[in-house]
Amino acid sequence: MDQNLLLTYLLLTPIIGSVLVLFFKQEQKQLIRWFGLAISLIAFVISLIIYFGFDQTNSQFQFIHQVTWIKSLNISYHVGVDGISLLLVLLTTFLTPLTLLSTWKAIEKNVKMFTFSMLFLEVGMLGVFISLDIFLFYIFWEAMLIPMYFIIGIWGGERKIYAAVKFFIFTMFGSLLMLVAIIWLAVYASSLLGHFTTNLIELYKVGPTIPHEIQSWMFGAFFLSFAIKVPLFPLHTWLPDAHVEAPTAGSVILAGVLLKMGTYGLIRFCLPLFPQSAVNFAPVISVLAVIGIIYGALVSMVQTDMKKLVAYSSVSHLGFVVLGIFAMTVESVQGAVIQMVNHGLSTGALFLLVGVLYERTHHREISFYGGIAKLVPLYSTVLMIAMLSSIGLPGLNGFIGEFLILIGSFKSAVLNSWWFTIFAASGVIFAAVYMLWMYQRVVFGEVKNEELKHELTDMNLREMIVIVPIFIFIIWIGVYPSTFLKLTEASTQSILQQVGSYTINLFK
Amino acid sequence: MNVQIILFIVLASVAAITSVAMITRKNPVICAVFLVLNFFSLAGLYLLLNAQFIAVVQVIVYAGAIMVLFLFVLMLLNTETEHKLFADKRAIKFFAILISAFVFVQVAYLIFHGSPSRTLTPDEAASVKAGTIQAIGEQLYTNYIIPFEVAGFLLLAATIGAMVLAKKKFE
Amino acid sequence: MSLIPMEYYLILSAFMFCVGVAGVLIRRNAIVVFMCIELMLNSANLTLVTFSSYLGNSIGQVFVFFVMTVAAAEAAVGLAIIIAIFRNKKTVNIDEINIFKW
Amino acid sequence: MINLIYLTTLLPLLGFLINGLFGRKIKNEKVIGLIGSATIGISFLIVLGAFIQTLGLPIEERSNTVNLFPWLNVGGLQIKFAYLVDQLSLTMSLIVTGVGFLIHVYSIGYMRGDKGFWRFFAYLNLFIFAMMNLVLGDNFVVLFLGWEGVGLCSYLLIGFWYDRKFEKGTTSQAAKKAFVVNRIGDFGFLLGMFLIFMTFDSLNFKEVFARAASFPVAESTFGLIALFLFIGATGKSAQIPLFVWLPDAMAGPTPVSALIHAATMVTAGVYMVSRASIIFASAPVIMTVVAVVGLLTALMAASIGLVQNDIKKVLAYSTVSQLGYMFLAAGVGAFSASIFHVMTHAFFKALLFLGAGSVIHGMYDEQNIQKYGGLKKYMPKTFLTFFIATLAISGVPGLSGFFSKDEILWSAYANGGFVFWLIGAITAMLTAFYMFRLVSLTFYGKERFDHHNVHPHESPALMTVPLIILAVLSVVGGYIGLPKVFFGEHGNLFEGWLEPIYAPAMNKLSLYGEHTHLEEILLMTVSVAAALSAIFFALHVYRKNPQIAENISNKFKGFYNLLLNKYFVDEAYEAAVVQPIQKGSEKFLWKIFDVKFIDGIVNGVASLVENSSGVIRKIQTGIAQSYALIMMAGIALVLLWLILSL
Repeated sequence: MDQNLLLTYLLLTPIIGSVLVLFFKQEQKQLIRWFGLAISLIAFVISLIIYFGFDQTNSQFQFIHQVTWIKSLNISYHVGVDGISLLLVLLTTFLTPLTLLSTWKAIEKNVKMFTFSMLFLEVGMLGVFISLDIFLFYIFWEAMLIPMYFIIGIWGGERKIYAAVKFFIFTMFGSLLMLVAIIWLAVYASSLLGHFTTNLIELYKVGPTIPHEIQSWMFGAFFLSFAIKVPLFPLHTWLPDAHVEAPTAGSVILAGVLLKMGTYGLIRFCLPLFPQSAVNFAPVISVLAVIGIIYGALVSMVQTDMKKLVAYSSVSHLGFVVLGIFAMTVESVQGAVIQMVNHGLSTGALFLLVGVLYERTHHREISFYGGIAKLVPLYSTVLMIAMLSSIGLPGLNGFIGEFLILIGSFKSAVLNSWWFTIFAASGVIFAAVYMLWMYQRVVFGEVKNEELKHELTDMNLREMIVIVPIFIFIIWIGVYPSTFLKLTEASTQSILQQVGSYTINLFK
Repeated sequence: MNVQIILFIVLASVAAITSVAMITRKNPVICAVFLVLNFFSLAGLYLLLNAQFIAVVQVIVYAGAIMVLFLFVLMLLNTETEHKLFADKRAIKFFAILISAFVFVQVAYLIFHGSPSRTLTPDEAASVKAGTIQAIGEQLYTNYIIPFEVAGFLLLAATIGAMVLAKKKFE
Repeated sequence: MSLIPMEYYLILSAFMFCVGVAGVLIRRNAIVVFMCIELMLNSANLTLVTFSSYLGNSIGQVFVFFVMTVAAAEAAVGLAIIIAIFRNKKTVNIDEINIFKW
Repeated sequence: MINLIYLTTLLPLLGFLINGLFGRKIKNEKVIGLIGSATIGISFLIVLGAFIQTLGLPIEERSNTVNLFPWLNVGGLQIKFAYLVDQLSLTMSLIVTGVGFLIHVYSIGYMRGDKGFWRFFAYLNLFIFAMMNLVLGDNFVVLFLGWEGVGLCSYLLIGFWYDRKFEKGTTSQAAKKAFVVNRIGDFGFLLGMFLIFMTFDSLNFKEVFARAASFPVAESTFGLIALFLFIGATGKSAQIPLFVWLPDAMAGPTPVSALIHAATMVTAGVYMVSRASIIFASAPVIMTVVAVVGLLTALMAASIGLVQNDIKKVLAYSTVSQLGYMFLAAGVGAFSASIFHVMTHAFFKALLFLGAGSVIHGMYDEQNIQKYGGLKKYMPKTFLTFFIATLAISGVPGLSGFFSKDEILWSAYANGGFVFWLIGAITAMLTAFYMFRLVSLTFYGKERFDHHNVHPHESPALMTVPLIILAVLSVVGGYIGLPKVFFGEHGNLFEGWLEPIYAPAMNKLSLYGEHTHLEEILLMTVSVAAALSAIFFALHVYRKNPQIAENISNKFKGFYNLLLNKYFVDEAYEAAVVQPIQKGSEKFLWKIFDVKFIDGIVNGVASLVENSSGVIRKIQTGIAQSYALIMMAGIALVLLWLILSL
């Protein structure tokens, strides 16, 4: 088997799977579910093969596969991974089967379409992470909007249409600006290189030579698109709505992977393509990130809806990631990458667990619950672990990411001020407040609602199968993060070198 | 006056008149009949142009099959006749006719301006040869074999589609 | 054939096309509108045949053949749609079929 | 044995996993209790072995590092998961595992029949795991792992009876409060770590402290680091201003209060300060801050302790007060004295709590001392041990508390000044008073409980044996640190043992001005006399003439209420911090800023587009013909353009 074709196989698996799903009968729900699960597991296995074949010491893109697509414009199907994208590919292929499994009972309406959408979504997400052609990237970036729109719009809650449209328009708005910037960039490249190109590796050499003023605009266009996706304060308001209305699986994928596409974009495009502007704007962006951290935590604290609480906590967590990226030290960027995975795992787990409750009682308000520790001890324990991971308890994954980001930003030469870290670290306090408060009101105390006694049952085997793999990684990252840090180290270094070589020297 | 010219004048005026008649008659069945007439005159024009095969196909497929289908549907639905062509939305309809006329004038101007006959020297023999069923068949089964097959599939899909759409209800 | 300048054929074709357009624009009966479209297709066919004949090249006529195929398919499906609409709306008056509006 | 030190954390972790995962299935309390206690017992033996082995080594080789695995390797940050086995960590480990083991054994009896028995032991084992990481960690990050870990266990154990009411709220509220307040401290600790990393480019203890002694670093930097670290310590060790969580932490089961909130976890802050002694010693201003904060905490907590009626609350405030002593010691540069007090305090305070637990156990969960009285004859063993511990904490000569407290008071005088000593001595007097008030009200006097429903009884041997062992330790524990004034340099074995740890710090501080032995003996006599008089006064008032106490409290009604309500600190925090943040977040940030402002802009843009398109949409009739007409007009225009451009 040709190694370089592996990524294409990875991409093809869910494509073929999603087409095949259409041939099932609508009534064969169980069969469709198993089929979707099997396809996503195959994708996971392929990504594992890629992981084991990956050379961790090499900072270049690997498993490159390039086929000319639109010859006249030099656009090609060009895929490849480095450590950062591979980690996120693994996260995607890891979470997709779990979310599919989690919807076994929750989705009864139009299972066929749902499975199709999920697999299609996986294609989009994988494509975003492995594209090395900026045009191809854009196509996947947009393509993944469609299934997500349907997942929220069809299987969502009461205000699903509002949420879906809001999600769509917010994201679309940013990405249109990005499209303009992409075209401009390709045209500029043609004036410089003599041929039109959208090849990312070539553009890495082009981007930094753009005149300063124009580069700021290009950076702004890319950044806005990614910042909306992240979402960075104050562009975050689509997130709570989308999360609350989306079905559990949608929330998990949304939080777990989709938001990472924004931060991934920042690392892959904003930093190396426009290093000068990135350094210039870093303090401003970091201020927004820090505001996001505190703001997200404070607003999260007073939510009455569990899903909304977790959604706002995402704003806070992603603020850490953005801060880490724009602090531009090895520690902080590595921390940011790890934190992306962490957030995917722990927030994913929290959404899954809120989903478990919702499936049984159809209530998400915190005030409805109380004292469920007595009724569902296993669930309470599991929720506790997910919560602890989210608030960054040492020994679990969240700590590693936050610690690296904070320590990196503290000594960052780009930010050059302690205040970022000091304010960001206060988010650690608030995280404990909102999570523990929620936990206390939901889990502890006397059983508040008689209904709960009839409706609530403890985690079943299927739900444990979904949650346990996530926990394994939560602990793994917390105890032995080297496995993951090593994977991204070379790539992080090379991106920062790219930035550093065009601006101040960040590596003294 | 050559026979060809006479034939052309006759057929062309029939085609023009029937087309105008078709869009102005109130009763759809009459419209359909005029359209058939139009198709026949077109077939004659094709013959004048040495396109024998196409002329025959025009008669069989268009005037025969397709128009019968139209008439059949007209009978089936038995829709009422439009009482007055300009009963409502008169401004819009006049505007529509005006636009169409304007476009015609423009196209006519362009045709005369370009006057392709000045650059093209017609070759009678080649023209006759091109119109034969043999020449067309040769093209269809060699260079255009894939579009030809696809067209076959298209017809199949259309057949099934029409059946599904026209059926009363999905079972 | 050579006695007649090809412009005449083209003018006839343009005339028929514009009549067809006018018909599409002013008629209300969906079936008649549909027939007008057929008229427009035929005018296009006439152009193709004219050029094919004057160039002494059969490809134009091959295209006409394809156009006819498509026209046939289109007629079948289109009429079926009209029947379906008629069944639902009890009319083929396109003034009353304004589902393009959201 | 030193190389096996990792077992001391691994075993409790194993115990936690076994009890935590299978405890529900095992059901048998004996098995669960055995697993829980044995893991700690074996750990203790290993620590003891390591201790003996270390004693055999020459002084320069007594500090050993045990590397386990690389933890965080990113860029310049190289953090190993490693344990540092030296004099200080061994001392702390011995206390943690030793006292921990006794409390585990005690808990088997105390928690008997509780439906969360397995959970309790799982949490306790987890706690020991975290605490051992805290004291053994060879760098700040491992220390922080344990630091947060013990906080978590504290949270879990305070809220152990999650469905019970506690005071005005629930136990889980108390648990949350403890965790959050601790987190505020952790925030400081984190920043301290970052600053250390930035200044010294390492987080490893040995490297950092070596560089702190040699690097030319500004005093202000040291001050900032020390201040941040101290904020962390105030959180964990319940000092002003973050002490508020500890009294509420009494919502947990009594063995928890003994283990976590008296003997071990709360002393983590003291341990950390004393571990980073060189950094504190380099920042004299912060040293004074530490001493003053410790002193004020000691005095304030002792004064609150005077009027509390909940047996555990009295002990809790007493703990806060004693912790203040430890910080006073650290602040005046007597680091070894502070650790000495950590040790003796661990013995007698654990004993007091366990004794209190025994009383509560025998009184059917009644905690109000006003409803006790005359329990001496019902629980002789508990009384005896409790009484010994009370003597020890009151600083009666000959018992452990005397030696450590005396050393602290002398250091306060010698390095701080007379005022430090005076306040310290007053606090000691207050301590003696409220402790004997507690003893009198509980064990002497009239029996004030309801005889029909309450039948006081002695606890089983499983509970009393640990009490007796601790009582013995409370008596003899002090003799490893005899005052130098009487026994010379070699008398204080404890200080000699820890001396190498603090040598760099001592080099920086120029301590011990000229003081005569006479001064020391004089001061000692005064403070002992004060304590003894307080004891007799307390016994006199509460054993024989309770009305005197009533008269006094009536006379100073305002002050009495102030003390009874703990200076209204909780209420002040609630009004000044908690409410504004909560209300501000809800009313302003969420409901106005997020929903009205940001979403308002978003929705405003949307409705602007919608309204303007509402005008434009009139063109869109939905009728295909009109679209076709427009299209045609477009074609006409295109053609026109074409013709005109010919």
